[in-house]
Amino acid sequence: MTEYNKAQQDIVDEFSVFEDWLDRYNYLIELGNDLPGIDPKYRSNEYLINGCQSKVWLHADLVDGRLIFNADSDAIIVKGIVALLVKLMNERTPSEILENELTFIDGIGLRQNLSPTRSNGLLAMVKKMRLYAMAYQAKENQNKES
Amino acid sequence: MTEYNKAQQDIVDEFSVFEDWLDRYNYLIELGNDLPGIDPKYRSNEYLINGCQSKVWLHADLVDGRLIFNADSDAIIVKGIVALLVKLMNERTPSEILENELTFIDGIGLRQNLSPTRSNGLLAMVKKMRLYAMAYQAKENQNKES
Amino acid sequence: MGLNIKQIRSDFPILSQQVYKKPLVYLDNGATTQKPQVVIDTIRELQESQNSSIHRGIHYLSEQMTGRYEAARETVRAFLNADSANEIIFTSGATGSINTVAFSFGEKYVSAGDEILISEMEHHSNIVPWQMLCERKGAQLKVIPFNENGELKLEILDELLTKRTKIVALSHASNSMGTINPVKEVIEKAHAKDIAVLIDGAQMVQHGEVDVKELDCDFYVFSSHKIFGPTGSGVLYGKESLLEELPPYQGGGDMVDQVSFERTTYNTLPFKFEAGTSNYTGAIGLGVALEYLHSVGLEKIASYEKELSRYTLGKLARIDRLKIYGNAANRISVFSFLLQNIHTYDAGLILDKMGIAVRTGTHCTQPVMDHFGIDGTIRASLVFYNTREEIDVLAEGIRKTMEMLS
Amino acid sequence: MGLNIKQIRSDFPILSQQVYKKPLVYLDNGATTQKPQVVIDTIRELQESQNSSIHRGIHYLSEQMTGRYEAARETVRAFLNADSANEIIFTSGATGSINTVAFSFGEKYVSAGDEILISEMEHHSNIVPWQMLCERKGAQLKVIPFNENGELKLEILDELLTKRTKIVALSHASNSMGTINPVKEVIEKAHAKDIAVLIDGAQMVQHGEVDVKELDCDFYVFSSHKIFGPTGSGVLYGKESLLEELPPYQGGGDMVDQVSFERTTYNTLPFKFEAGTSNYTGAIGLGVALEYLHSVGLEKIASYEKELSRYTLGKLARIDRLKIYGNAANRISVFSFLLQNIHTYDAGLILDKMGIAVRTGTHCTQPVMDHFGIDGTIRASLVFYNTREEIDVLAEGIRKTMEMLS
Ligand SMILES: Cc1ncc(COP(=O)(O)O)c(C=O)c1O
Ligand SMILES: Cc1ncc(COP(=O)(O)O)c(C=O)c1O
Repeated sequence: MTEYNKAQQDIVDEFSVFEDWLDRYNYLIELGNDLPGIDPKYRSNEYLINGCQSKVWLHADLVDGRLIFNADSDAIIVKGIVALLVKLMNERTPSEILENELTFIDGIGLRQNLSPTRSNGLLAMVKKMRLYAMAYQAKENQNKES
Repeated sequence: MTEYNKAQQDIVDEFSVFEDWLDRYNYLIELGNDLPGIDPKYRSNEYLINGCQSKVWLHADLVDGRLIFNADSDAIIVKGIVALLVKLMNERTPSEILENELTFIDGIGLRQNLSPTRSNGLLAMVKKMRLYAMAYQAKENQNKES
Repeated sequence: MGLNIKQIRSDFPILSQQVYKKPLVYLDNGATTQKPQVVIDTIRELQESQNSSIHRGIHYLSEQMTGRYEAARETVRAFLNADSANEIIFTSGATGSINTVAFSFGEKYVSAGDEILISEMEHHSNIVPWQMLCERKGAQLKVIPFNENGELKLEILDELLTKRTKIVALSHASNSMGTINPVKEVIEKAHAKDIAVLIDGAQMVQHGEVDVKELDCDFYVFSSHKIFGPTGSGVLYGKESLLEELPPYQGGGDMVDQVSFERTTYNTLPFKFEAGTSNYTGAIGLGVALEYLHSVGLEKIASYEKELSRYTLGKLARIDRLKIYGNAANRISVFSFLLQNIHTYDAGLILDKMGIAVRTGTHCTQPVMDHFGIDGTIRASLVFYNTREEIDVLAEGIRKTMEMLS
Repeated sequence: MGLNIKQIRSDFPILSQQVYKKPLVYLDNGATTQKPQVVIDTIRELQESQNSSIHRGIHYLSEQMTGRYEAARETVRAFLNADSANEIIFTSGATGSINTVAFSFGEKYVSAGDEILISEMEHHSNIVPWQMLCERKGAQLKVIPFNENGELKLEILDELLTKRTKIVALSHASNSMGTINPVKEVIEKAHAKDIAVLIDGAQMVQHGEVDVKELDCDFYVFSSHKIFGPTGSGVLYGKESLLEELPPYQGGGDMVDQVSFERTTYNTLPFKFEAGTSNYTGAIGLGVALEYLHSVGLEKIASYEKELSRYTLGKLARIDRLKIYGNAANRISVFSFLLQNIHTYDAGLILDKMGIAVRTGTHCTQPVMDHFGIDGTIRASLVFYNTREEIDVLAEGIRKTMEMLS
């Protein structure tokens, strides 16, 4: 098991203690509250992923070959899920993100929240995170070549 | 019971001997074959009642205060029903036709054939027969007044 | 209260359903209503023993199905108190009905510079077809605004009804604020200036009696699925003389008389507007739903819902930091609200997990949200099978939600 | 023959029905097909325990229903072998699908003087929408004729595809003559001149495999009720790049992104073309019908029907004074015929009383009747649940009918 997948398993394990849906949500709300909001300069239309029912903002930098994500949402439960995604993917190399599949969302029963019809911006955010990884990887490869 | 309704009852009684649908149709086919075709001069678009699935032609004269119907159809079973209608209404006064309800069609189980969606021209023909009666009645009343 | 609610609830099998092991509290009737067993059984029975295409067939099944389809049309006619069954067109839904009128009426009567008048509280289905028409014809869309209670500002109606106004399209009741609009007054004023009126009854017919003759509207539309009938079916009522004059909307089987490549003539009403194989199962199911409603009693339903609305408003008013959007004096049992500093999406997710089905978002009335400067609301929409007990569950659920989220 | 017909027939409850105390022989499948129990049960189950409006709801029922609706879309995508689910639009039926394209494609690409090419054997649903478009835009309708066997005269196709031709709309199979058209060849020729092609598959999809990618058609349409699914539902397949460019057809809920009175933007595919509350029960039922077909096996169905067609043609050929209209080499199991000197309506009435459901009349293809100079035909249209025994009953019924009527 890759370290990445180990991290996913940890999240699933953490969640498994909650039998009740409302407890899981309470935990997500906590995570959401703990996630520092996005730097105000990124809380703008440029970084907005419009989900119709809730909004998500996302920005990523590459520092020393690792991605640093900065993300936020206007809905707190969505922000909790955002926090989980950031927790998993932050400070990873682009190839780690691209080579591993995202499984923990399924594992903690939140898959519906990533369905294309949910309009909460999460699915688009996950796609965007991978796009950032791809873009930075391409850039790195280019730099190596030149 | 009016004489008109007695005549309707007779038709119903005549039919009641046939237990099988095909026998009833055989009888209608006979009636259709026996009905002389319409005078060719009336077998024209002017007297046509277009029923989409079958055609009916109808013309009526008033002779000595009684209606003389001349009718035809290109489908033989329809022509059989036409024959029954003519048999019932022929040589009646306009008021006889207008004051009595048409019940025998129901009585012999042919009501479907007079449904508005049947497109066989029969319903329109019945309406037209009554219209002829109304028109001639109006004419007679006018003549009386003047 | 005149209704035997226990009996009624047992007529709707889904209402005894559990979600997440909690009893389902279904308060999303504005989106779609549940079906009584008699409707479900009819649809099954039609398919198991009678299914056949209608109108052109002369065989037994087709005959039977045609009879039932046309009987459903007669049921709808009586339900709306229309003059003639020729005035009842079966469509795919309220949206289909409005698009039919926007196209056919538009083709015949609307040209560049003309005006179409709608209201600020219309559902997107009663906005976008008119916008598309305006764009095609170079006409202009005008809007009757509403006040802070969600009531139309009728004092400026006379001003808005100009010489160029061709048609007014107005909801009988608002799906996001619950307002019942004074449509009769609008129709009178429009008719005084020879302007046609379409009433969108999608949120009204399920709550009480509607009489198109008394209203004197030119068109009236509603959806089957919002009045306890099957999906994919709806009604367009139109005055016969007006429908006669309009060109057809869709072309296809059944709506024609004679077809040749040179010249095609159209069928008589109502068939002229029913192109292709009609959703006959849907229409017959709708007829059964309307009969069911009659058996319960439309007046009884209206008065029960009035009482339930009063109770709901009382309950909601007692919740701190809850704000209701839409406070019209005359209303249906549809309630939009916001919880202070709480995102509607969060509230919807949590209420859902308590078994409470409400809708969150714009409810396809974005201009209403823009009016209030909000992104959306939480909406609880009730019909006659809902109960005070369910409102208690909702109120308690809202309290818990607020606790969790603050 | 590879199919367990007894098992299959028991899957369709209506087939064991009696009419006039005679076993039902249902040979009117061209008009509409019967539904397998699994489709009927799914619709009942959806309404009894899961009914909820789709897409915008976040509560449990809505979530579940949305999932099933989108899964049905995926099933249709796979059935047609389309590239993406974005290319699958749920409509009200084949007629609704064709009207959508005639309007949207017409608005975008057709102007005065342009030409639309159809064929002489089209169903009214694939004639009238194009006539209405031509009238609106001042375009011209051109027609590919057919020969005495009911096969397209493709030798003049090149001539008919001119610089002004914008779209070809052609049936995959004829509903009145049974001809399977060489659509691939037509598509290739049209594409060579940059002309779009719509294929009306209403009579093809229920008889064998269809692959829109292999055909390379731009649009493909069919009706749910003709392929063992519920009424009021249908499919429009369109190439994604083309659908992207077309303006929407109907306006309403779900097909918009942002709505304001000044400016409305539209939703992405496929939703842009699904205005209002979709017939989700219909679409899900259609998905189940397609899965049922797959479980039977489309290839098996095609070869069984081929064999049954051969048998039927043999039987009919042995009846004196019976003339078949439509003798294409490549055909579906649909047979139109006339009995010498016998009116189709009479024949239909009598066959009906023997329990045999056939259709009589023009079958919504008046130009085909005009071609042959006849008023209509008797049509027996078979699918895979029909049997040789039923054909024997038909042949015997025809003999009796002729006896009675001569
Ligand atoms: C070839 C063909 N095209 C189109 C249609 C129209 O289908 P629907 O009436 O289901 O819209 C039919 C069915 O009658 C047909 O046979
Ligand atoms: C007021 C109003 N009008 C029109 C509609 C559209 O109805 P449908 O989506 O059933 O076509 C709705 C339902 O969403 C509505 O609430």
